[in-house]
Amino acid sequence: MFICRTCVRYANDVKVAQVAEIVSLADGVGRLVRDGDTVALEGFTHLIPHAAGREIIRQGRRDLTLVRMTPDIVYDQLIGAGCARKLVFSWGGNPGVGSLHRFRDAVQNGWPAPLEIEEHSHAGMANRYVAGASGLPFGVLRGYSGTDLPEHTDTIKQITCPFTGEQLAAVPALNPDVSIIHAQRADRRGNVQIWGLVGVQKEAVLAARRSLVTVEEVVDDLEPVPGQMMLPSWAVTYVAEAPHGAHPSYAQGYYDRDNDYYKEWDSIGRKRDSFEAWVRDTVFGGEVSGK
Amino acid sequence: MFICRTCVRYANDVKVAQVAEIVSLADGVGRLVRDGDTVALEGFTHLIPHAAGREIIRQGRRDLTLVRMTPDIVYDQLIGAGCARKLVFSWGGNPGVGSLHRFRDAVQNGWPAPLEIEEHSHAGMANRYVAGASGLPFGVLRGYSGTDLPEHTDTIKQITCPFTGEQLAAVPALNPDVSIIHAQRADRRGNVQIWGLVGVQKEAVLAARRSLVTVEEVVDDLEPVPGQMMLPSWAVTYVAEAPHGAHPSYAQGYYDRDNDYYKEWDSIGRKRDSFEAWVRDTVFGGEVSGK
Amino acid sequence: MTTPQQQPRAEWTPGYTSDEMMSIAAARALSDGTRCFVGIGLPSTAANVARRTHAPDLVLIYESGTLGSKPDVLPSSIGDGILAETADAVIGVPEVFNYWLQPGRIDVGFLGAAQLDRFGNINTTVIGDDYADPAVRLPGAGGAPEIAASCREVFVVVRQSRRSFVEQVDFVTSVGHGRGRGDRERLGLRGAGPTLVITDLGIFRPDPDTRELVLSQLHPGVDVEQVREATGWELTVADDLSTTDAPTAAELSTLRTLKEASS
Amino acid sequence: MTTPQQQPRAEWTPGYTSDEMMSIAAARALSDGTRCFVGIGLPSTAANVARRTHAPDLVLIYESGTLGSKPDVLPSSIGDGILAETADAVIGVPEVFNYWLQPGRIDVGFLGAAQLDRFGNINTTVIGDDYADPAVRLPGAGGAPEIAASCREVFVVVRQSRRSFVEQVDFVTSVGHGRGRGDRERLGLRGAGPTLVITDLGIFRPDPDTRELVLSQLHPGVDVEQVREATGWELTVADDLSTTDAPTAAELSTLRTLKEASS
Repeated sequence: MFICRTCVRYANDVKVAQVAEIVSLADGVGRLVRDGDTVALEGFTHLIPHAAGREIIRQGRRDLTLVRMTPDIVYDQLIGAGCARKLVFSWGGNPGVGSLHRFRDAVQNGWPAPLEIEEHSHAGMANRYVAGASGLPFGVLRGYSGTDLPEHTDTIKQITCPFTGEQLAAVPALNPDVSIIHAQRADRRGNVQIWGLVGVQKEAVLAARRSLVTVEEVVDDLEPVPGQMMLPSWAVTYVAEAPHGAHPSYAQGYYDRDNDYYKEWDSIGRKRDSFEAWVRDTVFGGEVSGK
Repeated sequence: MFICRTCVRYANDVKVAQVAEIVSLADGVGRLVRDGDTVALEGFTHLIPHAAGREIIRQGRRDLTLVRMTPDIVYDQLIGAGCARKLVFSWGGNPGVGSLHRFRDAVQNGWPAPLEIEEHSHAGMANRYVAGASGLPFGVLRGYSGTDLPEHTDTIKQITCPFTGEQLAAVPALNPDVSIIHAQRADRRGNVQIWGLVGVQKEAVLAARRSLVTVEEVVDDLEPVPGQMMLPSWAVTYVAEAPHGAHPSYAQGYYDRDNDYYKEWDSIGRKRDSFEAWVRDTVFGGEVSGK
Repeated sequence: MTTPQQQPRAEWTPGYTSDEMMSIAAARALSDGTRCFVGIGLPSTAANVARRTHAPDLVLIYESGTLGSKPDVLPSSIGDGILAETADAVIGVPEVFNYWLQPGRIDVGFLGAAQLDRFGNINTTVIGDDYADPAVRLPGAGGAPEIAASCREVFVVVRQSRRSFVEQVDFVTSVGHGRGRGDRERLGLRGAGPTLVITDLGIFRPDPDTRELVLSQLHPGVDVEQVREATGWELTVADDLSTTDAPTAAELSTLRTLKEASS
Repeated sequence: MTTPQQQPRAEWTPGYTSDEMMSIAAARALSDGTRCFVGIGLPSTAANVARRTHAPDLVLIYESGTLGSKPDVLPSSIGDGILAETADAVIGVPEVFNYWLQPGRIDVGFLGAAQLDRFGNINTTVIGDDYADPAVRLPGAGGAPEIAASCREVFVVVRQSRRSFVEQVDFVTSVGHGRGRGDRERLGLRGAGPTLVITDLGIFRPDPDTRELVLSQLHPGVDVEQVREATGWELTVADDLSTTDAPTAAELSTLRTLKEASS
């Protein structure tokens, strides 16, 4: 994933007066995510869009370039289910528990398919989203110097300050085809409200060509909340209601992190057959998402 | 003003465990602002640190390089009083009223002293503060292309994207010796709370070597407020109580903009003698600041 | 000029001033739902009239950091409290420029001008040939250069005279169409530039071939000769020159109520 | 090893585990008021013990966007709700790295490591010589490379073994002292790098001349031979080798209470 075209006039394809349409989760994912797309699911520990991730598996998308700073369980699931061709990331683990076994199996053994990786640091990934959201082709940071990352990642270059001559790192903008995030609430016009840890979600949405925001609930009016971050309706493509859609991560004000699930995932994800049973029973079985 | 030294290890001089000390306005200005310093007073329409500006006049500072996106009345006063040698800015007017007569008199007639100017656009200035706050020597933007500004402002250069070859504008970081802002509240530990329009205040403080935050009041506990922006005590050098310290601009939740004063300033500032009378009576006279 | 006439503000008569016609013509140019970056003064007045007449879902963006402000009075600055209190989102100034303006998310940049030239270039910096020793020092650029560069299109609203409408601006603060067609592309400016200039006499649009501003519409009671006299270059008039509809009673009443409330 | 022994958690006996000694030694290294960038796991445990014992004004910064978190239980991730709810300020992830870490505002970066080498370089990326076909794929960099570059100093806390303490890391994820003195300066890294490495056996500090990690302190009951066996390079021992004070009852009780509450 490395999109940085001078011919792209604008970061978004949106037209005058377009506001977010409220759709079902299945429709939102169905209309936005296409085979071969570059897709970012963001949410830094908080508000991870798990329901949307399962919906992508259910719809059988393939050859995706998955972008995410912290590919944790949500991407372990997508990788294990064979949706991904490539992963752009900075930290891939099961936080507080250990490894992601599906991710490891793909990188070490090519199962169920080889997984190309493009590896950055958090600071690099964050600045790639910032550049993408800003309509700039690249971002600048003090980073990577002396590490082995630039040797293996060709999206890390040097740039010289035109005033001081100092050398810094440059990284290309990230402009996913689709970004998906989860938020606490939206109103009926599609304005989105998030509070608590806001991570890199605003940048991921603004950097993307199209976006889907899943929410705990759609309400008539968005009461102001301290620490809120607002995304106006016209900056979002679709909004879909997906209650409990961040589980096993948490939604501040709605439910807590399910720490047991993270531990449980270690055993589900460890073996190919237990993972496949999980896909069959949980993703394609009864109770799933966005009900 | 153009500070961009590779030898500066860190943006701030602060030491481990230093937290903001609460001092009087006179002490805060007296300890921080020295003749010849580069000083930024920020506040975009809202929360303009007028009381601090008058205190700088009162203390007779000279040869300052004044930095501010919108040098409105507060800098018209400092320029007219002869404190400034240079102005770094992007828009100098009396908002909603017209011209700044002291600024014009200095630029057009060199009164009371010649005023060197370094002129940018808002986008350029904002990115210079962002670079300063980020510990980077420069910022990148799509800006200035085709305008006559780069011909007269040597702190605008071109930079080439190392990935696409595209040409963009580069501007050097702003790292004022002192930044001064006004906020609604601080607690007794020096943590600062601002809400409403937050402008470029956080960036101005974080970009500076030393900083002073004047506040409407110091309170025991900072109740969370929707839309708040917090500056932790350890990111600020001094906090000074200066009630009504943003007048004639406004402090959301405390008092409104005094639109009549902006109009009145047009006649005070228009003539040298009416301005000098204002300095004598208002700045050095009785009722001044911080009460 | 006989019409428009100066009228006492509070009377809702068919009479109206040329400034009122200008504000109302500018308001009409904003279609509903448009995301509009609003300068203070005439642009802000027009945008707020539009929002209270035909364009209730107009999205007003002010450089002070408000997205979707819905003020019930005319703000006296681009950062009045009412703009923040009624906004869908309040953000910092760097974010306005970097995340919202620069990537081309704003449909219309609505600007004023001290000087405007034949190709829609704007000067708000200095009058006179010598930047170092100007005849008149103006406020400077503010947000305008990047608004003019990055909005999908730009509307300019300005009172017209030989002083304000010049062959070539003394200083290019914000690029319109440079010296003609192809210049914006050459400079890497991604929006379409000024597509509409609304004055107190009429409306100008850039010629599709040359990008010169051409008189395309006269306000009621104004004739071409008056416009020619107030234009500092050899005026071109569109073949299909039309006349602006006079303000409706509703438009006038909205404009005057807003003005009253803010004075 | 005879001491430290494994103890049932809820008993406040003088016995303690080597892991407990490590966490408490790490906690002691944080002086009050320090601004500390905290990784999850051992560093977070140690930082929270410090805040509840000798350093009540320790400023905890988590990369998820919290400045000054004051959790009353051990967080199970770097982004638990309790960290945001108790923070002095909650900010976005880009701001953490750009405004707070990069300019050198953080005193201590507190990191873990899968592999650590003689010069304090850290590997959390791959085990094995071939990046494209690794023996073990680790989680990757996260925030560590820039934490190691930009904090004024870095403390590393890691369980020590020949597998984790190696002559040279398989992959440099985060630079410690490179291949010796002067390397950080040459690379433009502005912080001092690892000044302290705390393990379950003792404490290492870089030699001022060579920057090689030198054993400077043994935990109670550990001898130099044990450390040598668990070190993958030829161990240098400081002339003034000292012994860590055993955990106090208060320290142990704080650590165990925190652990209990979070399990």
